[in-house]
Amino acid sequence: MQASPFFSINGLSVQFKTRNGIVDALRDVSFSIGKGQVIGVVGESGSGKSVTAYSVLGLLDRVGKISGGTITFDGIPLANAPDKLLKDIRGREISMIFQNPRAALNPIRPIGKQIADVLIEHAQATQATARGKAVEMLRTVKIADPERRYWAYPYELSGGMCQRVVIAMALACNPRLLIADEPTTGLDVITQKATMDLIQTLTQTRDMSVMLITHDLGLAAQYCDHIVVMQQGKVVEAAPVDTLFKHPQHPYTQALITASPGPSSKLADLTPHQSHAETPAQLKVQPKTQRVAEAQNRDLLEVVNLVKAFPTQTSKIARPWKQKNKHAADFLAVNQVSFRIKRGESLGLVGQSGSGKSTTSSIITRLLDPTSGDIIFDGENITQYPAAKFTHLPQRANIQMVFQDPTDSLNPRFSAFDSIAQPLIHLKKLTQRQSLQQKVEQLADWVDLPRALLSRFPHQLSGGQKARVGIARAIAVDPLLLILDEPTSALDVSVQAVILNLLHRLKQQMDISYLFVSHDLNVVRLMCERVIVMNQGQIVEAGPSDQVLSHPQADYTRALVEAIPHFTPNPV
Amino acid sequence: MNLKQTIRHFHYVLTENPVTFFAFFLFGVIILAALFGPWLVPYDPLATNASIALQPPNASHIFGTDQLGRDVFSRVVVATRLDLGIATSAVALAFVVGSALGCMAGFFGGWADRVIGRLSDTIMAFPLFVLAMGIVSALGNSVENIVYATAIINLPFYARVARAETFVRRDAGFVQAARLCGTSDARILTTQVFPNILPPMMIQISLNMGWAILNAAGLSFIGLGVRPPDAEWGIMVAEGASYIISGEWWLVLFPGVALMLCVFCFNLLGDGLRDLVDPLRRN
Amino acid sequence: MQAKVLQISARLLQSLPSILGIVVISFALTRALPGDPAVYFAGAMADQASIEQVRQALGLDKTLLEQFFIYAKNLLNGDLGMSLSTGRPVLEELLTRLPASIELTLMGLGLSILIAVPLGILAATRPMSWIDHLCRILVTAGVSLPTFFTGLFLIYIFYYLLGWAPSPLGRLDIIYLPPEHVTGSYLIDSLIARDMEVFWASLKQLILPTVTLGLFALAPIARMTRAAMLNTLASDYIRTARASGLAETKLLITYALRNAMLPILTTLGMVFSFLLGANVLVEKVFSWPGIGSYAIEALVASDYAAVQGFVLSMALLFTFVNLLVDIILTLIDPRVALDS
Amino acid sequence: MKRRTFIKTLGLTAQGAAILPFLRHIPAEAAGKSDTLVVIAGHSINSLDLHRKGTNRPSYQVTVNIYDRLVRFGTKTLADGSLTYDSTVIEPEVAESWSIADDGKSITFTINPKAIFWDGSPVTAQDVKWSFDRAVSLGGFPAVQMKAGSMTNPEQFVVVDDKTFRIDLPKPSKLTLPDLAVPIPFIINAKEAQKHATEKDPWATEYLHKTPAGSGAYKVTRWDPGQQFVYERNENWALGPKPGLKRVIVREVPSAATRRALIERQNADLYMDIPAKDAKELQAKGDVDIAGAPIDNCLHVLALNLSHKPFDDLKVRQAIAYALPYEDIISLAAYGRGKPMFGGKNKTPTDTQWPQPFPYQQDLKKAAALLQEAGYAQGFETTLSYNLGLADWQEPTALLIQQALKQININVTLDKIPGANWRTAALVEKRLPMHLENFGGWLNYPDYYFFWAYKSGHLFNSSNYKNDTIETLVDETLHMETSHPSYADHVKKMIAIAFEEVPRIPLYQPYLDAAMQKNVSGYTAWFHRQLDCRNLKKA
Repeated sequence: MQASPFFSINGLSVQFKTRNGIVDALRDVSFSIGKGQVIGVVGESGSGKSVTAYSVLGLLDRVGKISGGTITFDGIPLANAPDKLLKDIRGREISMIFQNPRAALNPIRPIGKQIADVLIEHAQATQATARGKAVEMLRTVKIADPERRYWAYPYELSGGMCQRVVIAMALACNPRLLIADEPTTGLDVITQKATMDLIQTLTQTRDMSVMLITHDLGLAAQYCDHIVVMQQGKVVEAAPVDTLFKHPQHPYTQALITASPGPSSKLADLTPHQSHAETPAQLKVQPKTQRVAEAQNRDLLEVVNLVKAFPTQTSKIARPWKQKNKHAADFLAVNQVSFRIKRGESLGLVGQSGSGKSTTSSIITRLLDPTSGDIIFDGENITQYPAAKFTHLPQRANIQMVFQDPTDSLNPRFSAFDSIAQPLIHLKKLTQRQSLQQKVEQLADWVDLPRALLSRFPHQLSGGQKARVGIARAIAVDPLLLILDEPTSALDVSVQAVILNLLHRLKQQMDISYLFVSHDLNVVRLMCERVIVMNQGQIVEAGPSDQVLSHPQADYTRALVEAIPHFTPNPV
Repeated sequence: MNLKQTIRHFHYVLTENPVTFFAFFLFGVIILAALFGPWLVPYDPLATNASIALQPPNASHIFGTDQLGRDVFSRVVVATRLDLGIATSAVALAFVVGSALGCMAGFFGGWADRVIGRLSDTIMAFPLFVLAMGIVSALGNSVENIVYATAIINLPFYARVARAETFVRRDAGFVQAARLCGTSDARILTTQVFPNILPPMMIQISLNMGWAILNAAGLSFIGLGVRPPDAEWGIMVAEGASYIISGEWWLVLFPGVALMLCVFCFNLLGDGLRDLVDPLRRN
Repeated sequence: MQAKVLQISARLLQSLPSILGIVVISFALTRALPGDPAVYFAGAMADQASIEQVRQALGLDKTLLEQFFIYAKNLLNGDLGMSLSTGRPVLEELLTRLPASIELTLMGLGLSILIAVPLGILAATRPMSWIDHLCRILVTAGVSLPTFFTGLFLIYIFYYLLGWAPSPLGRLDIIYLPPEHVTGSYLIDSLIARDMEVFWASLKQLILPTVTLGLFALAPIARMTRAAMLNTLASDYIRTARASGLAETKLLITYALRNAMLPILTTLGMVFSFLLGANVLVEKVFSWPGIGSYAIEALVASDYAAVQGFVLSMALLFTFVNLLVDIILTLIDPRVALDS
Repeated sequence: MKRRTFIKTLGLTAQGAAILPFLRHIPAEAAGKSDTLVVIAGHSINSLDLHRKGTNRPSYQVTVNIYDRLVRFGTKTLADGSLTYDSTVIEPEVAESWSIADDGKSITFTINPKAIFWDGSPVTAQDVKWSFDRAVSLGGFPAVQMKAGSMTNPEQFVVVDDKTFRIDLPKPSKLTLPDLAVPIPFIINAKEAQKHATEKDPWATEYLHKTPAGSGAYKVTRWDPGQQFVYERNENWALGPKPGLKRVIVREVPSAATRRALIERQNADLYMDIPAKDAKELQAKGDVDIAGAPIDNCLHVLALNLSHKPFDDLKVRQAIAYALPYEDIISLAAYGRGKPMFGGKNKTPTDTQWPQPFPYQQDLKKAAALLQEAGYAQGFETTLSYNLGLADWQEPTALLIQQALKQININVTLDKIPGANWRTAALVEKRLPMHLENFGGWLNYPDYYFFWAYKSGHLFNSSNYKNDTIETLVDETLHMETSHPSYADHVKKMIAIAFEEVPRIPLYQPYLDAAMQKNVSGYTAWFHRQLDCRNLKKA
């Protein structure tokens, strides 16, 4: 780097005033970006990477304050700069794009106008010329039919298109620095790749500098020249990409790299410092010898021609009086899906959002009734019981589920103990206080949840702890089949690694079958022997995990596999 | 530890927002007057005395006397219990029935939702004050009927809030999880969903308390209120209102201020409660 | 667009059961009113025979069900019946009085919007500051006062003591004539007639009742504006707009307020209907010839047809206002037509 | 020039159904002009036709001012200079003269040729007959009032010729002639009205409801229901001195406080029926004149219902009569605007004066003793009902009574009844145990009062009182001339029974008060308690 870099942050500290006192969000953060350089800022949630970005443009919340350090852009000091100055810098010199592109656009203003607003604000266009320039920008970000789309509202566009509109807004005034804050979170991998490629092309042709903020090491590795790793408000390591991945210096960086599942990593590799061989001393799982012996090769679950149709909005509005016979207009969320799970087997169910995988899992869990098709579980066709009735059957205990969002799936008014005890009380009729206590504590031990945390309420627990409570609750009644609905998608990679290992261990110890629903092919490969890939309600490919991932047969699967950003971590 | 946290949280909300602090203080005073009012006042609030009628505030009658020589201060203080009683029971009734109906509508949807929704739409479409007037004059002029009328016109608000809050939680993860635990719908509704919709309902309650008091006062103004000689702020204001022009301002001012402070207090409490129970602001 | 038309017609259909419910309830309620209208209308000193005569003339000797069907049939023919106490068709009575109530309510609503929306925005841009607290205290104080109290107090100060306000005698001072009837609103009609003097005179009459009513509506509007603005100001698209360097006014008005308008408008619809019902007391204090004061008298006189007519017209108005709000919402928010 | 709207030519197109077709415009600068009077009143009129069903009391004044009757009462000046009607003098109005047959069973009227309807046609005997037929045929209150004058059947009304009209009576009665001077037997332009009569509505009630057709000194030129109506002088009226005011505007102002503010700020000239408190205070202030006098033949009473125990017990009634706080009621409820009706010196009346003070006053010892004699030493519980529409005096009265009765262990619950239900509960069903009542007879005879208020089953006998002596006495006395030798004796007997039995305990005789600006003169107090504009003047 040159002596005076184009953009630099020096000793930046940011404090937040909260009801528990003053909290340091950033402590002595320094790094710089050269002209045309792409810098990745990587870290897990709470590491301060977004706060850094917001500080640059003075977008911190009212309660946040820059308490020290400098931010210099092309010689101009930005830290605590007056609003008037920042207003001119924003959008014109430094632009920013955000995660969740749909929410980042004004929902009730045509997208073209939103771009035009920026152009007019920065005197890049007049009222008369703004429209033409905005259309031009839309064309630049590869939005088809830009003249017509100028008048489109965000809700009429897909998430990927929305992000492209946000990019168009950000680049409209040809800024010199682009800050991209998790620009592809919430988008599926295929769209993610397209979006990132677009950002890369556009910034390269304009010789722009980019600050890419992400939690995804793979993404950073693929698109950045230089990476800054942050942890708890501090920069722990900064290095060029190659150096960083080949020779990570800081233990945190090393842990982060190992915890990210790659195309060839093994489950045990993710958490190298944890010993996997031994189980905790107090963990004594009763071997389910009978169950195992009985039918090792019998199918535990057989799904036959499952169909789920939802009435669409238009069919409802157009013919409110015709409630029957409207299948033609219905949307088929699950369309003729059939598969089997053997006892003790893990099956991965992969697909993008909207592929029907969540609906399928809900139907198998018997939270939802299928439109047609059969589910044969442990030799019995359980579709004969309506979902409402199934709740009260003894079979209920045999199929349990771990939910995607650990926060949403815990009752905010129940302590961890209450949540775990719930199935024991209702399904196992375990009402005696002492044995309940014993059993819950045992479960907490199994999932490595410290007993002291049992009295806490969800908002007092971390994400990983909440996930453990959710798992403990699901395994409390010794289910035969556990459905894992994206169990780690809301967690940071390091926590994900631990939870995946926990799930793996439990499966072996308790002899449970898993239906592992996920959008992340790498995770599925680690956890499952076999995988099925769903798209638009149908199964497009099925087979052993390694084979499907390394030699995908269907076009869709191939696109999916190719879009995964990856790096090759160096085994430590 | 939990208690400690709650207290700290409470303390934080109170010190962060002086207005809420004021409201809580006022609330304490009102409750005190409601509980011990009859023992605190210097005169019998019902005793008439022709020789001292319509005296302006003075040393022995700090709020003056009314047209029958009754002590206005004593009447204002004693009225607290009746006013609060009417508002509390009306709001409690509306809350219990309204939230039960709303929860059912939101949770079960379909037929129950349609019927309950239409019912509350129908009540809402009435001009509410006139509906209250109609109910009181149809059922007869008594405290219980004022309570019923006030409860009925408040009912749809609770039903709506309860329905909306239940609806968004109907498919929440923890509800699904409870289903997986073999919990029946009725139990889920009462033990899982209902406690979670309480905070927004609390706010509604506190805002409605003020409204219920005003409503009773309005009924009194057109002669459909509490029976004399019971002291009640609304009646006192309504009666005193006609004395403004003739210069006997103390008849209307003191009960009016008491009424206003009380409604004011409940409204502010509503805002304060929102801060207190809002889980988003807890972290 | 077609979806929107369908949406609106579906809304219209939805309100039908409510209206039917209102017809039934108002009928039942009026019959439950105590007091025998036959006795009331036979007049002082009437004897039993003449009371019976009146009862027959009023059709009150028929069974309730018969009475209901007669009522329903007449309704379908647009006949709201005769007001017993004024001896005029209820429909005619309502049509002459409704504009007075609507004009007053709209003025009150307008006033409170003018005050409450800026207050709400101000409070939302500076949450938890002293300005926020002050706004909160002000608007809460407004809603905490009984309207009849505020009304009389204003009369006392501005008419009786200071003599600034004109005499509180309804819509127009005696010395002026109402303008030619076009819309029913004296303000608009006098402008149409280019009679500025009558315009100012009716405006003066409106001031005190408008303030009384407006004070009452401040709180819900300001509260909702503050909440909605806080919500939108915290949203991602405001952050995006701010990051794009948009000017603060543009941000507040075009981006934040326009989005916050959705919940505010819904509240306005509610507040309008609420005011229309709440101004019965204001009308009484200011001798305002609106439907509110009409309703009170009709109710006290057990004047069935008039009470039913009043309730029905209010319900229709309520439905209409909500429909209007919905239509405006679909115009502002392109998404509304697809949701719900 | 100020662009205030002056009267334009008459007969412009009517605007909307609410306005009468005669005149489109309200007079300009009305309040300031000396020929225009602004009156404020608390109640709304609801019809311009008194015979119509449902016409309320405030509407009577329209009939008084715009129609003529055969005869009218005279007026007299009281000691304090105020004017009042004179129940002893009957003056000609439409009838220029009349003669009573020797047997007293018919009265023949000669119609004044100067009596001319608004449309210019002369008043004829046919018009009078049609109007009287209408009054007895439409039922309701008009028929009842006509009956008090022994007029029940159209056959009693005979057209002798165009200008001569005769009433036949079943028996002579002193009440017939005065009953022709009350508002009810007003004379309608029959030819005009009959044009609008239909088969279903032979008496043209729909037409006359909104469109009067008479000969009176004033016409109603504008009526905005619930807001105001306007009288305009009939320049051709010749049946009395020409009225001093060209125009009278009556504004209806429901709020009493607003009414008081208006009269005090001189935005109104005259305020009818002002509450006692305001009357007292305004009189003390002296900025406006208060005209007020006790209303003839009217009493505010506490009625005890004999069909409810223990009010059937004479001693209980007397105990209550001794327990009432009469003086407090006069000072706190009537604000001195009431003539005391307690503390009479004699146990039996010495003259026929009515009303006269009853021989009771507050004496709690005596009351307690009487109650003990009746076996109610421990007291009892009862309900005191009052009319919400008259709350301004009834509520304080009720509260004072409640407090006083508590001292002799009678626990009273107060019950306010909305005006609309009052008649049904109190007078028709007669089911209220203890209540406040305010009957006043239009015709100023004690026997007339007793007829309505003490005779069994009669409307205002809300006490369900029945006394055989009273029954016979009233029947014998009602139609008897006051000059009859036994008249005084009969009346004294009646009053003595009322003194002793007290089913109705008089509280005071109320005043009818009106407030007016200093420049208004000629206000006359009438038995019907309505404003008669004909005598009014404004300087």
